[in-house]
Amino acid sequence: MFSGSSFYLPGPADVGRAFADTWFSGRLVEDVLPSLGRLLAGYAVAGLLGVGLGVPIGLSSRLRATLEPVLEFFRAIPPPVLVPLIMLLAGIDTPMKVLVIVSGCVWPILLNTVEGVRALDEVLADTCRMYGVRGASRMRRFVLRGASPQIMAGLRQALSIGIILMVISEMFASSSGLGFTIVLFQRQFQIAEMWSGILLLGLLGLGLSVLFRRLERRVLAWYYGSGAARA
Amino acid sequence: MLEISSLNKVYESPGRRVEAIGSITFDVGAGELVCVVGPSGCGKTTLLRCVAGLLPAGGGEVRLDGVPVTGPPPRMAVVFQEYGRSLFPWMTVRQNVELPLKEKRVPTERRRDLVAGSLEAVGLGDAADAHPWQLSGGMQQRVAIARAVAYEPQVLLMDEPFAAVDAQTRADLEDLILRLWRDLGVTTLFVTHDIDEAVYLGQRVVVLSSSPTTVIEDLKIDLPPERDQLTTRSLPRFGELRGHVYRQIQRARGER
Amino acid sequence: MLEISSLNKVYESPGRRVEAIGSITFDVGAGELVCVVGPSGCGKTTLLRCVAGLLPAGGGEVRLDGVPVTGPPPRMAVVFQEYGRSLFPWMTVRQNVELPLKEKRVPTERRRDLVAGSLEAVGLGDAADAHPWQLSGGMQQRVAIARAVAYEPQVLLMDEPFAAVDAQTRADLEDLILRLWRDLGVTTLFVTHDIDEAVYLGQRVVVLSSSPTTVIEDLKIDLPPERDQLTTRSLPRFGELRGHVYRQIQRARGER
Amino acid sequence: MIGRLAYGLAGLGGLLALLEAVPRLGLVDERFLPPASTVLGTLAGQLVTPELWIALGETMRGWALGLAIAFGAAVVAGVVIGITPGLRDLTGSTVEFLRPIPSVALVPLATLLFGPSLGSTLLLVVYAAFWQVLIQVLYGVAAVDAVAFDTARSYGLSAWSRVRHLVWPTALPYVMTGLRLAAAVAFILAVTAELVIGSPGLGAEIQVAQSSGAVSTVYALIVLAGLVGIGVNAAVRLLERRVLAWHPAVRSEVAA
Amino acid sequence: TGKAPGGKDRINAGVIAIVDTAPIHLGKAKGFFDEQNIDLTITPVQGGAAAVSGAVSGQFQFAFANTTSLLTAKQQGLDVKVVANGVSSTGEQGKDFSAVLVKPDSPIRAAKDLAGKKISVNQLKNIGDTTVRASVRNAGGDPTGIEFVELPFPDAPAALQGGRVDAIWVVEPFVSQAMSQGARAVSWNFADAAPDLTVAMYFTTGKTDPDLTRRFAAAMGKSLEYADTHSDEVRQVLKTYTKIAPEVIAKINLPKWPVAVNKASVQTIADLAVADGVLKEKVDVSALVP
Ligand SMILES: Nc1ncnc2c1ncn2[C@@H]1O[C@H](COP(=O)(O)OP(=O)(O)OP(=O)(O)O)[C@@H](O)[C@H]1O
Ligand SMILES: Nc1ncnc2c1ncn2[C@@H]1O[C@H](COP(=O)(O)OP(=O)(O)OP(=O)(O)O)[C@@H](O)[C@H]1O
Ligand SMILES: [Mg+2]
Ligand SMILES: [Mg+2]
Repeated sequence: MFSGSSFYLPGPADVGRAFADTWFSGRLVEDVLPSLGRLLAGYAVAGLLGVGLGVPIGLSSRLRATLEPVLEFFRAIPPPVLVPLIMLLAGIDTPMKVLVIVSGCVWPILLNTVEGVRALDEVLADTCRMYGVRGASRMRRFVLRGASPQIMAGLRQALSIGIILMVISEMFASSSGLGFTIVLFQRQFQIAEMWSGILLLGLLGLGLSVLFRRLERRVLAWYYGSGAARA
Repeated sequence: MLEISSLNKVYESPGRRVEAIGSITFDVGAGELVCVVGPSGCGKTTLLRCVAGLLPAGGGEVRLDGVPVTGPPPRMAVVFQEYGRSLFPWMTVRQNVELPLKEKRVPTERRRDLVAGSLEAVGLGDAADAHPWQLSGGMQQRVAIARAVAYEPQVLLMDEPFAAVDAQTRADLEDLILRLWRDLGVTTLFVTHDIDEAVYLGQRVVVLSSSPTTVIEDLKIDLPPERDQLTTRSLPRFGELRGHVYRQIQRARGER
Repeated sequence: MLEISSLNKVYESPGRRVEAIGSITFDVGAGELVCVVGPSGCGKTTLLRCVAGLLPAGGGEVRLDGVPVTGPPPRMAVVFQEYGRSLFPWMTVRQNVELPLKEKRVPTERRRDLVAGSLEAVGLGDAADAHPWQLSGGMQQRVAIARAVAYEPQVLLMDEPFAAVDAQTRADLEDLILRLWRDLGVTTLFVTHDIDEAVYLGQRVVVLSSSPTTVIEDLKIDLPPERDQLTTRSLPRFGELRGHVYRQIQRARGER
Repeated sequence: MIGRLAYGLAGLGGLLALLEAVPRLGLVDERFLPPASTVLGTLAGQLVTPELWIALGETMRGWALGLAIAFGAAVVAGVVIGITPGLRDLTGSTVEFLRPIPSVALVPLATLLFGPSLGSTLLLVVYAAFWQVLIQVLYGVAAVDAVAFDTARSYGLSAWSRVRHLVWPTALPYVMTGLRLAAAVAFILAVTAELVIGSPGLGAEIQVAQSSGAVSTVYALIVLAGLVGIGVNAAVRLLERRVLAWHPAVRSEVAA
Repeated sequence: TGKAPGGKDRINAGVIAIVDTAPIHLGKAKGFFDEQNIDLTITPVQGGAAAVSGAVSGQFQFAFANTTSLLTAKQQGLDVKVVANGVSSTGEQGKDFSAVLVKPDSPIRAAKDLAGKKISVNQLKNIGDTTVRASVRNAGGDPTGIEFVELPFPDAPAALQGGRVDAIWVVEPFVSQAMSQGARAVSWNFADAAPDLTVAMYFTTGKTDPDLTRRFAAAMGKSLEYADTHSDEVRQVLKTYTKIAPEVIAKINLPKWPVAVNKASVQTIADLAVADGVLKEKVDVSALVP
């Protein structure tokens, strides 16, 4: 019979075979695409929310003092125990799953945005004040651009957290999805298939991060070129 | 136009207290060009930041057209001593110069002319599409000057704006500022280290002591209004004024 | 000691190609003080960064004591044009000056003396415990100079090190550098915009053209070796040399 | 400081009022989301039982250990990867591949290796928290100013000194954010590990309460988790004010 | 494993902290394991999969998992072997510990009406959906159109209340809790699926010493028998390892804890599971349950 560890840690060949059998048979469309859709939706919402909240919080020390404990409170709650509450408010379908993803992704974006905005260059801030650059234009041309290196760090973090949360969200009220399928494999002791799913998650993360890197190189071209950063 | 009365400023941080400005009083009439000189660290930048409404005064007040300055007044332009940090690294040179004009809702056509004209005037016509960090120090400083010039301000504050450029460029820029001042009647407060420059440019030169800073002399420059690099600088009166200011600064430094 | 031969440097970025240095050849003997002047943007900073081994040359080479420079050589100190960015904001002035000495394993006692002495020499004895961002522009620049002086380098590279200080302080610092150079025999390459300064300080003045940059003149300054702000500057020969360099720079700019 | 505290309490008060009002107004069923007062009552009841404190202690032990290991490892790895030329690109894809693997998916591996013990918790906590810090460190190391870096190079600072005096202080603001992110993630994973694997602790308590249908107890424990989060954040913030006193963001805060 | 002071065998059992596992807690408290020279540690686990992986990897010598989980594990080639009964259905309509509930005003009146509806179960492809399908089939409905969704038991009542699902499958204490709040039972699926259905069992792996297994089985048997006949003490012990409110504990329907595994019911579940596609092929039940 199988010994425990070889059963739970199948060889690469087994995983490879399972990978081909499992994911190239329609599952890619049925399970992976909807998951990916929810992931991107949640990520987008988290990005908007994180930056949208982070900028005012970063700009106003009073707002920061008021909201920080509340935000820290929610941040410390594990998403798996937050899910029931989200289900109460958002039901059990797609909105709930997207919200779960948002609830995890938003933090690195929010925190990094707040810190990025706090650290904006003072001379540039003065320049804006002098030349009457304010309101939306100040946001777009100064605040967001100036904080963008740190915002990008947050978005980068959030990408992989989003994938993790995608899996967690599908552990509730699901009957399909990549995360659900992995959990189901685990429960059904189809271990090679489970690892193949994890492999797919990793590849997914890798693919998304390559895309992200491209985007970042464009958005932060000035930053890496300017000598404000050395990389 | 611009009245500075008993202005005082103290920087306080744990373990360090600097009275940057003791008490400064002088004023600048509408359309006047006043130069400020004083030893390094005497509070010139601090003064300028107070006048610009960027720094709250500790005591005394600054009035512009009779109204106390509490924040940056409209139609005022500043060239910061830290020119490098005052340019937006994510914008090209052109975008940097254009930004304030966009904010002022200058029509596109006119904006383009202003930007091109001011960049040309500072000798950067062909660097418009570069980013600031692709430029040399002196070029960056000239971008900051071009931005202020294109803005067509009513009040212009400049903090050692020519520190990073060579002698010849400096002379050209001096004449640019003189032209701007004369043609548009811009009220100008000009901080410099170069005594020759102060005497050459200013209608008046305000000499500051080292900190705690006060005004030790408010000198009227009684040179003919039309100035010219060669003739003005070779006037005997120029030499006298220059020598006078030099001795005053010596005194200012000696007193500390 | 320092040989720069056919040095060339091109900055390339998408949509922009700048030949900052066309071809520069000159050398600096051991213990010599050479000043470099040239129009703004002509590539002086670039040259200095190549000599310091901070920037790979595009073509040609830089040799120090016969060894090609590929990285920063030991016992070399640099004062950067962007003095503000070259100070570490998380350290006090004293710590900034002390850091390279610690690195050199200078004994504590001696280190303390060097730091105190050099800060005193640049007139910042009482600002030792401030952080750089609590200082005025000129004071920051003097911290950077103090750091280089305390380091007791064999080779000293300075990029417009006195741009942000007033005339009197500038004169004092010039004499400080002369003293250092004479007492310790420091080989010095000094970039400046101020022609008077170049002639006053240098044993030779190298005049650069505007880019693509070449050496248009390598002028020996045949003034008496003992220099003094008052007497040297009033020598007729000083005026002649000054005028000569001025005309060369005019030519350099005109050529672009 | 007192002011900040008052604002913070006001914020929490607002949250409490909201959580009280939502069930009371019937927006959600009280049976599934009890009003804040009920939950706090239950929490008070739980707080007097020793079991809760033992559970909390277990969780905090796994948290603190895991966080310390992850933080230390990630900082070292991040700095090494960040400053070694080429290593960042070399490791990039591996990092990106491993990062999105959910810790939860490692449960079988964890139970296999360690069973329901501290080891399992640690594995999950360390795995999850490591990436958070690593990414922040990588971005932080990349933020080193080029001029400052050149300064360090030209003064011959050794690799270790560069890390200690330049790279680390520059990255510190990023690292602090990383620490705050990781502290929360480590706590979440400590609780989740207990939830899933059943090692004793707060998570196990929540799990039992959930499967017992004790809604109010579940929320009481969640509130406790949130309060721990507030405490941890406050501690990190305090640390930040000490180690980042020089940073513009903290500077302005202290002044305000 | 190892020897505790006094020469006892020290063992670790992975057991879910729910009503079903009261006997092992009660038996431990009563000293039935000490009698067999066993020093028992009970480790709470989250579910069947965790119990099985813990046992296979050697963390647990014995563990508790439901019938379908064990059948699945066996089919995947895992070396699991049942050593004692775990928990069984009471077989009585209206008095079992598992039910399908609907809202009071729901048009669903009986099991048959569940056809084509959206029903929550705690885990898909497990004992819940299998038995609910059986219940619907037995009542004359067509189970093929039922849409099952995963919802943990604790979250199911709220989802039912909020109209997110048409019906929920839950076990005690959620059955009593939801019913006291007005929910209505339409199917007692464990009772419907097979007579005296064996819902879950204690198991071990081939690595465990046969003598130890025998002693554990003996202690477990005694515990089951005691629990089955002393419901008051069961309700007492529930207060020690769960957080179920005392008033709920007083009301819940307790399951049955017969000593013997009902192999026929296990075979029934195995066959149903194959028919539903939960299992890939027929399983030889006697290999699992000796
Ligand atoms: N942010 C600050 N915090 C504390 N002290 C400061 C700050 N800014 C300036 N100071 C101090 O105030 C004094 C005046 O500084 P200021 O920058 O106004 O001088 P300055 O006249 O512009 O000098 P320079 O010609 O060198 O630029 C200096 O002693 C400086 O140390
Ligand atoms: N990082 C860079 N990327 C692209 N171009 C650059 C870069 N740095 C400098 N240049 C270009 O190289 C040329 C020479 O620059 P450099 O800084 O060496 O001039 P400089 O002589 O020091 O001028 P200044 O006296 O104004 O400081 C300039 O045209 C500048 O635009
Ligand atoms: Mg200044
Ligand atoms: Mg330069």
